[in-house]
Amino acid sequence: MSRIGVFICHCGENIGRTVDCVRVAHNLENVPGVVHSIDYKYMCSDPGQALIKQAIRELQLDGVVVGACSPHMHEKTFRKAAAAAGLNPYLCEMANLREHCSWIHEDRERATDKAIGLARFMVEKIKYNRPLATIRIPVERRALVIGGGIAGIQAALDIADGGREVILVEKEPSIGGHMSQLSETFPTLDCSQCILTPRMVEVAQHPNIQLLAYSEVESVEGYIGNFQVKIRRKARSVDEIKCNGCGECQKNCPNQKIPGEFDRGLGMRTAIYVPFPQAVPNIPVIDRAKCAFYRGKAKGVKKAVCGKCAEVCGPKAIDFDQQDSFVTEEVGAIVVATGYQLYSIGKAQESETLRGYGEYGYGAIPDVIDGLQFERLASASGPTGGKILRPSDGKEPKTIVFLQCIGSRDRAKGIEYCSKICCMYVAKHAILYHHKVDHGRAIVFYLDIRAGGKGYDEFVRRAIEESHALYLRGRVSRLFRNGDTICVHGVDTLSGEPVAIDADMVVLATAMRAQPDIASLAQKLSISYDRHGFLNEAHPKLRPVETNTAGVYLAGACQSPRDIPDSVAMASAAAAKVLGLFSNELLEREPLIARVDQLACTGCFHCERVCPYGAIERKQLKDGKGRVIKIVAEVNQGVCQGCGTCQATCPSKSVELEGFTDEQVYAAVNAL
Amino acid sequence: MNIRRMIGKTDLDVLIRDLISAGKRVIAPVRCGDSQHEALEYAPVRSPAEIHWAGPLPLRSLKEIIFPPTETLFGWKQVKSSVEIEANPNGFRETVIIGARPCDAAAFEIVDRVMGWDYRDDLWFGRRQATTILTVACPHGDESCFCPAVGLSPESARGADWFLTPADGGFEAAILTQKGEALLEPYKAQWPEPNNFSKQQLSGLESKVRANLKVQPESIRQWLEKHFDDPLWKHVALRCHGCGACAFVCPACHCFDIVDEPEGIDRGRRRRNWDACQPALFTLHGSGHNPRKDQAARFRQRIMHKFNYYPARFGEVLCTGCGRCVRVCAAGMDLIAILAEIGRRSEEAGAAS
Amino acid sequence: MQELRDLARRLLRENQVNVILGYECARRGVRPAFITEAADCDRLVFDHRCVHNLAAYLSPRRTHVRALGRPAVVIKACDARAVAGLIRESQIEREETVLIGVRCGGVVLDPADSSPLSSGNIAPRCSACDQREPALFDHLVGEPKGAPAGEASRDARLSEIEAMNPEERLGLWIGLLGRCTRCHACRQICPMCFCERCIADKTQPAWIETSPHSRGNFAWHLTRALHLAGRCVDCGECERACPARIPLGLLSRKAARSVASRYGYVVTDDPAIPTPIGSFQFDDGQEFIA
Amino acid sequence: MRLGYFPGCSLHGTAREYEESLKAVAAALHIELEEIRDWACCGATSAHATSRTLGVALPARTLMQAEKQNLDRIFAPCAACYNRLASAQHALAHDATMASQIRSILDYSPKTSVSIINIAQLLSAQAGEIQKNSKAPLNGLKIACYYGCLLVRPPEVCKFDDPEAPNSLDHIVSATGAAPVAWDMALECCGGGFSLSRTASVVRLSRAILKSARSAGAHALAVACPMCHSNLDFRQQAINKRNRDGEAMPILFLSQLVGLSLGLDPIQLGLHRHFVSPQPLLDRIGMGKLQPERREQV
Amino acid sequence: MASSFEPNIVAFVCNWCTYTGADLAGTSRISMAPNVRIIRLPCTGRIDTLFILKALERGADGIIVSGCHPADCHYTAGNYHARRRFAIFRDLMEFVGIDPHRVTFSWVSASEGGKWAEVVDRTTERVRRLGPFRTYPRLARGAGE
Repeated sequence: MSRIGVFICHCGENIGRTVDCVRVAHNLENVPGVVHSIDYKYMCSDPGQALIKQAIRELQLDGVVVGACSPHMHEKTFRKAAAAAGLNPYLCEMANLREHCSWIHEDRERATDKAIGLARFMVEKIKYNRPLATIRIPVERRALVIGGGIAGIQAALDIADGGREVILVEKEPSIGGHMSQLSETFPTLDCSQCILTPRMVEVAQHPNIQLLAYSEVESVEGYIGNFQVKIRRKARSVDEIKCNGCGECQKNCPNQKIPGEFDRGLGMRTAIYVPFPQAVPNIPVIDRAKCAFYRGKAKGVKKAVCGKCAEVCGPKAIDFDQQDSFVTEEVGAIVVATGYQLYSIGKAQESETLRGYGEYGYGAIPDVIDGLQFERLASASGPTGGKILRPSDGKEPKTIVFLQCIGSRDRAKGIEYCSKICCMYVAKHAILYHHKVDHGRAIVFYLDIRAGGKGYDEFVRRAIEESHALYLRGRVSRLFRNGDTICVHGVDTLSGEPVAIDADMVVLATAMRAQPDIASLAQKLSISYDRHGFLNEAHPKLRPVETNTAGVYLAGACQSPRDIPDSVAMASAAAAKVLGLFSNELLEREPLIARVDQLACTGCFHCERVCPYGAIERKQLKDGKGRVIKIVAEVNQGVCQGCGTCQATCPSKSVELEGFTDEQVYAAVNAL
Repeated sequence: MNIRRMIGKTDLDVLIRDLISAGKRVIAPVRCGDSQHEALEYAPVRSPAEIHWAGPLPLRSLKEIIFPPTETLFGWKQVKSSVEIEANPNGFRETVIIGARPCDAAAFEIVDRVMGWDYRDDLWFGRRQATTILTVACPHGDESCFCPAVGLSPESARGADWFLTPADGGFEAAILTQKGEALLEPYKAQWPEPNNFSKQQLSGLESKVRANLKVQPESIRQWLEKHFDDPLWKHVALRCHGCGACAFVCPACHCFDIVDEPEGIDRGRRRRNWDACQPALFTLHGSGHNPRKDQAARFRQRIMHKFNYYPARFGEVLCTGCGRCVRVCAAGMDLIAILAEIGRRSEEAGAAS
Repeated sequence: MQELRDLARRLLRENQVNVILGYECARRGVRPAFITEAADCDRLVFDHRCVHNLAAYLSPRRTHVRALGRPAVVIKACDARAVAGLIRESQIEREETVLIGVRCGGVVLDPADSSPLSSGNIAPRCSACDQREPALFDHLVGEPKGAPAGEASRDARLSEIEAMNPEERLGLWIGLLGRCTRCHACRQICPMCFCERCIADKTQPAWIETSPHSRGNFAWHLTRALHLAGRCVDCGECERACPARIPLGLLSRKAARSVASRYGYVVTDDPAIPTPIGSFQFDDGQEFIA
Repeated sequence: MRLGYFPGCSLHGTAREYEESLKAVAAALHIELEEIRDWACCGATSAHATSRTLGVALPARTLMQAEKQNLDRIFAPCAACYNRLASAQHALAHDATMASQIRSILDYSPKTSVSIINIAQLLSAQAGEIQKNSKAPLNGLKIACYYGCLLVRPPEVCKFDDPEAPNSLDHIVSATGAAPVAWDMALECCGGGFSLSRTASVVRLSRAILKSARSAGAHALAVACPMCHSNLDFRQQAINKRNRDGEAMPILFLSQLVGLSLGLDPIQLGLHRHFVSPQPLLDRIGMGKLQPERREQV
Repeated sequence: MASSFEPNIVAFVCNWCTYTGADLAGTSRISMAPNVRIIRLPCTGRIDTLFILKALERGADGIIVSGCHPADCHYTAGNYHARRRFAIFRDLMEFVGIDPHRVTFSWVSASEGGKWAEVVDRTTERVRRLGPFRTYPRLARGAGE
């Protein structure tokens, strides 16, 4: 027989006005199991709470029902009070007599009857409440950051500065990401390299950061606070310890004419190379597909075809036999900052929903380039040393036409979303062009100008008013070669006139797209992604940097198109989340999670199918002699979030959600 | 008592109409609805026309007339910390069963023994008392019948108040009990006595169904007594799905379960429901331990109960050979085959000793 | 037939399996057989009386069958769907069970009925069945069979009931389910009802009243139908086993119709296809939600 | 290979040489062309411009005929015909209301499984054969492949090539041994249906195309559409009257080029029927003289 | 009669959207019928069809099941699973003659206090018109006796 105390709150007049609290208290008095039932003006007030504590102590209550406001308002308050009096907080429940009763009804009689009913629900429910203990999971207070772009760098530094170890994994030979390729940045036009390089160096030197460049995440096991991550360290063919980054190998590499990725094919690199001078780590890697030594071996030539780099290498760091190796790291949290790729303009598209832009002859017409190539041309460290010159003949373009929304906001081309950054970088290009080529004519075809952001719209105005960029609202249908110029056929929808412009160069403002291999990474982390391949946040408004896998966070353009400030802000936010998680050795969680009755469980694993968090694990049930009797479901306490979908789905109800068990709901329904 | 009457078809109809209009519950074999095969069931009738005298054995036995699948024992209501009991008015309605098959009628007498043994089950006897049974000579037997093997026959009048034998255009009725006589009273005068008192000669049915199973219950019992642990059980129980169908259609099975069924927080009813020994749940302890751990043990219990324990205590087998368990089993469990096998083994054993 | 027996004999002799779950002739028609000796393989039969769905015997719940060791089971196309279900829901390991597929031209409803197959005695499910052989098997035996005779629309009754008004329907089902005595034959024989402890047997709390009155019976049969939605293999065993002759198939087929029309899902013998309950589409229909 | 053949109006009239060359090439490549019985106008000209329903119903009827002839593939050499047939089929497959409308009109429901192919699809599939059997490879010829507006568009209907940067014709031309030139106007409008109503426009548009082809160094234009052909071939007179851009540019049907490479007789290929004589072209690859033409040359 | 009849309705709602939406209705003082009593659960994913049956057995005349709109689920997918469960259960209920108009399914977000009031009032009205659902709890009566 339970000993339940009922405490009905008038909430001043709020409840008392329409609900006869005295009658409610009296009625509940006669309910079997109730040993104490009173009403009071303000239960949440100190004297109110004192009444509850006192009753718990003096009457040895084993359950407390507070009829007051919404539990969202005061559940914590009253549970704390109960705990203070030595009652397990989960033996205290609230009946919502205010928001769900007094505030929405006028008829005093019926409101009171309903209030009695609501309180009754809770009295019956609480008879089946179990004392629950907060769940504590040990946390491995080290973080993994995937991706060494600006977002990854920022997150890594913030966490490291917070005093926690970070493992930063970058798949390219150097960190830096797309930002390292940019010339200047909008809206301030400060030089990208100048602000990025110091951060990169900081990463390399930070005692709390372990940088694993030219590496990729192979597999992820475990759950929040306790991930085991296997990382593949791709073979550089160069010993990272021995190499001193002198660069002799590159000078002497016979193969000097390889279109460089970093310069988007506008500049050349060698077979053994460092992607760019400021690379971190400053250690070269051998491109085995291009290197004479490996090609020779592939052809089956016995003696080494080439070994120049090895010959000239002082510290003998070249290691032609190096193989991929693996390391496994224990981490408590993971920040995903894998960034983006650019829309590939050509006809070849990895997905058949994407159409490409054959009509712009990218690849066929040499002076049709994309935005990032323009960045390289404009960059002081770029192939032209910062001069804007045509790839075809190295002449200075007098007229450049910029086309916005290439690969974005166009259903016909397979992408609806807005890439967010293009309006701004085109404005930047126009301004840079104006700076570098006087009397240069910049013409921009746009659909809309999206310049939301601090100083952004001003920046666009500046492109138009100070740099005299001509903005035409409309699309371009086709580019034609016209001698050594490009004839741009488009339409100015504001004047309604078709326009044909002879341009020396055309720059396509290509959109941000999700990384091509995102699906496999998402599966490793069991996080979801939208149909464009951008990773999904846990909640679009309230949990923008979390994912639906606890302990995995997002930063930067892997979640959606983002510019640098947004990415950095998000990275810091993710870092804050990680540091918050790391603030305790033990991770505390509400014990309102699912529990499997393994005797009754048949192991059909419907629960596994419906669990949004992958919290269901398979466990072998063994008999005394260690023989497997059956395989049953088990709930991972660290992962379960307590939605209870498993229980409603379980045909035999062999899994229970603490706090909302079948017995509790049944009892409440019984009280109808 | 040896009262006999010739009852014409129309006379019988009159009797039935009178009973119905007198507010009595009249149960008889009728066509069973929503079944794609020609099947009968015992059910209340509103007019004599509904009654099927011929045709196969009704799907379920007469048991449920006296012993319903579920019945309320009492209701309860909790007030503060005490409980109020409201007795359930188990009014025993006057009932007349017309066209009962011998194997069903006989079952009542057999079960009477256990129902009135150490504790007298008032619900059972209350209904028994209020029920008059008009048995009819069995019109139809098949390969699953074996009443002769358990000491009955298609013409057995056991448990009957009247026994009806078809005779030209109607029935020759033998009135066998006071209850029967009371029922006859209003018509005693106008219905003629049969002219020849000669015992009706047996129809071919007796010999036909006798061929289905030739065993002596006693020899079965003797074997069972010595073979609680016998590989036979594991072997025969393999195909058993462990449902309660055989027990629920059996006229003699009488196990029940008592449950308290809440109808709200503070009130509910205590009911007794049919139960059966084949489902594992029957003997499952709260601890999770089950003394009859597999189907072999459960099936053995069924046979032992019917053909060993019951005769040991009450002197006769708990089976009337109606064969329903054989017909109804979707897994092809065949009591006849099993009893035959046991009989054979018993013979051998006997010969051996 | 010989093909089947020889195969069974080989499987036992080569110790590939310990027991053959098949069919044999008995005093009263055909019944399930459990053959552990190569010598007994000649008892095996397969003909139009083999209505039983032997997949039921594979479920771990059948401890006494499991005790016999590694099984080979004779399955018709319809039975194969059940086997797939058991694999899909982790009840058996595909590798641990040898599947002997048999070509089937339809079976009779009553295994004791030895008269030739006709639209009169055919099992209702067969008249609508267009699968002559399973796709899921290790061995496939038997002569190719023709499609069985049978009435065109098997679900006429279903549509008929759908057409009634709520009161009529409620009346109808009160009448039908009122006959249920909770022998649970429907559950026990069902290959997909393999729960260790059925919700109907759970007493704390007792969601489903154990008493065989219409209220308890509604809760039981509705819940069972829901649990079988997208899982029921439509082998008709529940209906065949019901001693009260309640047309239980109507409920499970209604559920099947529901998942088919809503989610385009039809139960197949491909274990890889997930069940409709436990999966979802973002744009699943929700016309009934305000 | 057996193909349903839908000539359409022009191949029996203004574009006889197209049909002649096609038949010759088909024979050489062992392709059996079976003309659809009682075919109707494809609706390209006025029908679909005036009534969408009619524009679908006409080709739908032809599809029906083809099915009754149980042809599973229909070859429509004329780009316009191809486009109408394909569009109609697309409408039947994706526009339920239209489909039912058509059903009631024809009281027959054409199944949308019949595949409709144009000359680009047909010949690029045969490219291998063409190369193998080419007796007189057209080495040294520079050809501008002109796709026009109807061959590869709209993309949802003509799925076989990139709607903005197609290359199927270039592929075929390479197979003949000739060299396709890179140029920009392969998809631009030639004036199409305005050939008679707005000659001036046609002249302007066609001229741009010819200029572009010339500047790309092409010796001739390969076309796959009778309408384009008549515009570009017949209108060159007018064009060159107004402004002397340079040598007249022979306009050849793709089938004629292929035919030449297969070593077929130019006359058999109808090369003598053009307004702009392809003679210079033939000289370039060392082929015999065409018969003296009735019409005076440009 | 029907007008004087006050239906007894129970609502099973999710904690994050509908319960909070009902709170909002309260703080906004939106008046509504007092016939509905809420039982709070974490997610529609937790709401079992057994709750509905038991409520009917206990004499509920009407039932409301409500949770987060698609894509709003606090647990990302609970409501999608619930949607399928209830779709099929509703079909079955209807099939055995339990008038589906007695059960309202709705999506009510935390910001839709007004919508919650509508759902409550509309359901109350509808069930009032249908009259009391005594049939169901009484299905147990008379069995055997």
